[in-house]
Amino acid sequence: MRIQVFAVLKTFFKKEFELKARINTIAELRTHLRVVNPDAAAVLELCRFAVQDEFVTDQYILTGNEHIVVIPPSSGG
Amino acid sequence: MRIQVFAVLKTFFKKEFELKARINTIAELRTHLRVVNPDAAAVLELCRFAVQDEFVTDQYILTGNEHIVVIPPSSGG
Amino acid sequence: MSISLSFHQAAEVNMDFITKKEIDLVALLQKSHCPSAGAVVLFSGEVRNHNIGKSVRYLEYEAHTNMATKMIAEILLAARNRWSLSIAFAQHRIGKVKVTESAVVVITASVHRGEAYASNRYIIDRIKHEVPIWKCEHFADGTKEWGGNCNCAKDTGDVNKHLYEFESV
Amino acid sequence: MSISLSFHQAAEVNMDFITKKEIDLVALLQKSHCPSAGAVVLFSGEVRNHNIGKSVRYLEYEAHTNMATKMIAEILLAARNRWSLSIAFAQHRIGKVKVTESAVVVITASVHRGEAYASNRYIIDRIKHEVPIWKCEHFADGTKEWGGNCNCAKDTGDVNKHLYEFESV
Repeated sequence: MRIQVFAVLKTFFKKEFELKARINTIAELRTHLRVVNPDAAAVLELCRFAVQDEFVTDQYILTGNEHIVVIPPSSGG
Repeated sequence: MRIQVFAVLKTFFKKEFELKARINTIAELRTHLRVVNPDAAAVLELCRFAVQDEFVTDQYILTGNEHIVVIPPSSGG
Repeated sequence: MSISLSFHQAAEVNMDFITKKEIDLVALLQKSHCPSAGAVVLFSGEVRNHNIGKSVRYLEYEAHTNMATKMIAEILLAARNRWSLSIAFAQHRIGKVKVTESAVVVITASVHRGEAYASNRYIIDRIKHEVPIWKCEHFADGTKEWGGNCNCAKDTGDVNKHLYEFESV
Repeated sequence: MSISLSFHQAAEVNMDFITKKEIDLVALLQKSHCPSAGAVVLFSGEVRNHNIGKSVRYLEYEAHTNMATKMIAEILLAARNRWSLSIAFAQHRIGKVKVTESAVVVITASVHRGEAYASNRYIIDRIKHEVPIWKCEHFADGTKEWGGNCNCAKDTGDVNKHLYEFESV
């Protein structure tokens, strides 16, 4: 699966990267990213996730071919 | 005293006129104007009065030399 | 009549609170950016082509210019103090105003947006209820009618006591 | 990415909800007069020279442009339907934005003023809380900091549940 991150997350991860690990749900992905980079734990808790540009819940099931966007809390305006 | 009226009151009175009658308070002036032109009674009830461009109450005492403005309900905006 | 208000740069452009000229929304907006303000709200009250089911040709506004100018200055100052505004400005047009033209503009600027919205609403509500300005509607059928929009006295029993929308939001 | 919205004449001018260019407040305002609308409200969110006690040099905004564009379109449509608006438009800038420049504009127009204010507030609040747009503050001391303004999840326990200011006014 392809992971794309934005804003403050670029401090902790590459802007876009491929993930080969076996990850079955968004909840597992959130945990995986936290384990990979514990410094990002706090912000990851507040992130929303989108698959194919649509928001998904923690229960969303991943097949491994998705383009997943990790979205930190909005701070526009 | 000199009386100046605005807006809808111009339908009932001259825009500006001199009043010679003995009138001691704003309350009396309101009554006087209503008697002179009963058609204006309803709107006169809702009017504010100003002497020398400052709002005054019904109890305000007139000497006879004032410039009095009769102000219908606002409808700006 | 002009009053110098240092808290709006429009002071140098056109500071008549009551004007016979077309309101220059663009010039006023262009002057309303301030390094310390994060929020600017502009309200424009414009002439609609209809009212209470009748087709409107144009409106005609009349004001007691001297009193209206003093009162608008007081209202702007009250708003500025209450919400610590960077900018507080209002201008009302008199004479004939055509459909889609602006009859009144209010501009506020503040650090955060809540204050800019709230103060803007406060200023326009007080202008509409208190300031001696009147509207005469000229309808398409040739009739005309003077407005008496402020009906607060019917509820408050006092022509000097008003019920403001800004208090209910 | 552009979306045609027939309810704003700006459709023909510049309809990008997310733009790298300077926001043209004047052009947008000039297009926002409508014969059936009596009230126009324009909100401009501008870059301040200070934040939480620090001097700000400029801001840098980033967006997920595709998602942000779709979400702003949805928010405008929701506002338009809820308040029967004549005009509902918003534009957010990305990239470097200097002090006093506009980072976001919202324009609403309706028959009466209450709806224009309320819907304007609704649109900006939803954009700030929900739409994937982020701000990085660049301070005068050379440091920078990514904003995370939406803290609602701390109170709601759900990153998709927000507490909106427009609901509390």
